[in-house]
Amino acid sequence: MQTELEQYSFDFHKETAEIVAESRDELKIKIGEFAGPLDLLLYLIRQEQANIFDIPIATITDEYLKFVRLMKKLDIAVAAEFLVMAAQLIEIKSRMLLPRDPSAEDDEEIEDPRKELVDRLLEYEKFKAAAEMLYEKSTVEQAVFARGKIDSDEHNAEINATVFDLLTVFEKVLARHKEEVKMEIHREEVSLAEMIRRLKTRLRSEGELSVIAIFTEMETRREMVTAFVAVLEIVRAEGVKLLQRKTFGDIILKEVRS
Amino acid sequence: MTKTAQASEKRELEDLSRAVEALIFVSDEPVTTRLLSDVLEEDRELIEALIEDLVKAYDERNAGLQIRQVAGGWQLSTRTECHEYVRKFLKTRPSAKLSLAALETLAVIAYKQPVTVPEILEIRGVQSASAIKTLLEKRLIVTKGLKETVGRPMQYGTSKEFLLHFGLKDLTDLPSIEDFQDLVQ
Amino acid sequence: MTKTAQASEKRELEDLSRAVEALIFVSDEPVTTRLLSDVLEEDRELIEALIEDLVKAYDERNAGLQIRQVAGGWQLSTRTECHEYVRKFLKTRPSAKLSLAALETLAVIAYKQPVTVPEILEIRGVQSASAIKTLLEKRLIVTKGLKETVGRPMQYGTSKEFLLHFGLKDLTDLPSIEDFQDLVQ
Repeated sequence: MQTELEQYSFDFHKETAEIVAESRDELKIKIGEFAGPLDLLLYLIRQEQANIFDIPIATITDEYLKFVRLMKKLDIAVAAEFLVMAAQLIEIKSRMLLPRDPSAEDDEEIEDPRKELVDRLLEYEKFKAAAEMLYEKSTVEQAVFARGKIDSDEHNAEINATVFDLLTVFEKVLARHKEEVKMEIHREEVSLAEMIRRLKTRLRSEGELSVIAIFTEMETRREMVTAFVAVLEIVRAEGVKLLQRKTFGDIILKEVRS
Repeated sequence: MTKTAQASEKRELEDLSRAVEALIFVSDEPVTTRLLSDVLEEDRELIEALIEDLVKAYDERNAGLQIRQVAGGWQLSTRTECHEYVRKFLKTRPSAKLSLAALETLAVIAYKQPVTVPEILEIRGVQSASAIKTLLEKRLIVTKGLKETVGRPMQYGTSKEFLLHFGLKDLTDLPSIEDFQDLVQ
Repeated sequence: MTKTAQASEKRELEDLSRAVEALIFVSDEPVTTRLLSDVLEEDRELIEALIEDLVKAYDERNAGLQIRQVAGGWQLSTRTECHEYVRKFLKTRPSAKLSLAALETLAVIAYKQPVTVPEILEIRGVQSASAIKTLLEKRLIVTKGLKETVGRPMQYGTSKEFLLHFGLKDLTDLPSIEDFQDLVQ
């Protein structure tokens, strides 16, 4: 399912969608925002000044399809629901064209193929009006302000969290956890050569290094092992000595200048 | 009742009214009559009468403030008439408006709660996922448990924040959805 | 000056006085006359006179609130006479908001229960001792016996209070990622 058309700011009183100009090679429209296929349909019906209980289905279907094509042309993401509605309209249109079944009894009510759509439109329109009511209320409400902070506020805020917060926070913790695991793996990738290079650079600038301090700096066992091997390697190959100044004391890595 | 007794009773009522005003002010969210009557140890009816008088007094003296009923409680707030100055002072702009899709979704949730995502889709005729996410993030809606039906879908309803945001006393303060029927036909 | 002009000037002064009251009310800290005169674009003398009148009006109607000069500015606060009620009222409010640390710890406990302190540390990556203490104090979590493993650490889970607070019927009612699947994508 594609993402719906969403998150444009919308002013009920100012914005409408309208076809601005239509010529053979160009179709200009000013699109407000349609909250869905039902919204678009209502707009087209109103545009045609048609009666909702007697929708001129052929005209409306053509208009609807024109609009959907236009949205595609303009590279506006057309949600799948718009296409589903298009198919439904075409179906209703074709059912309207079918000749009446002659075997049907005269007094038998034949269901208008448009009835279900009309019911949905009427139901939808109520909520659309309710949305407008909410819009107006929030506009008024935005002109009302609560008091500024006072001293006692700091000490008596209620637990202000919902299950959604709980879940979002949990997700974040898990994501962070994953991140940490990744970083650990990254650190483990410090190679022996790299470790030797690092130790040598530090030895050169600091003169001597505490072996215990080096090992404590290591974050993982793997790093510690690498560091240990690196120390042995440096002592073996370079002019570096291991010193222990007292029994069980710290072992010092010291450069021997020749 | 003697004159002195009357005078002392009047005095007590004044003290009580002051306390009510002070508590409505210190509370960081709308305060219920019940909580006020608990703290002040007085009948709820008396507290209500005192609040009504306070509301009237603020209105009559044409104050910059008002006491009003919102989200199930009483709150002291600025009057709408001063909003331009207040906004200039706080350097705030009107907060971002909800998108049309979000508003519609919210309307469906407000009137049909508790309601599931498929039920919202049924009415709106379009997916409402990102609208619902926005509304959850803005705390205008909350989850209302899982529905005991196939797939156990999550149910949604409006929050206290919703009442505050739209300045509603409670959910019954919403106009009836059937009233909109007359408007649209 | 004609009578109409006088009336209109009076009207303007009233509007200005309302704005002053509203601004003192919304400000987080005492607000100076200078700032008020800047925002309202009026002489400081006029603003000062309006404030004096407001202060007097609050005093005269024996309100629960007062406008007072503090730290070089003007502030709306409760009157000292009401302090006992105010203190009592503030005590009825639950103390201290859940910190992010506490909320995180609660989330881990809720979704991973029964869970031990080392396990929480493993997931959160930080010590959670004080958060756990807070949660126990608020009765949002309870101990769930010792884990049969090295060191026999204590296990924690959520309480009945937790269900109540988050409006859940039972733990199966706790949303899972899948419940929000459509939303998070």
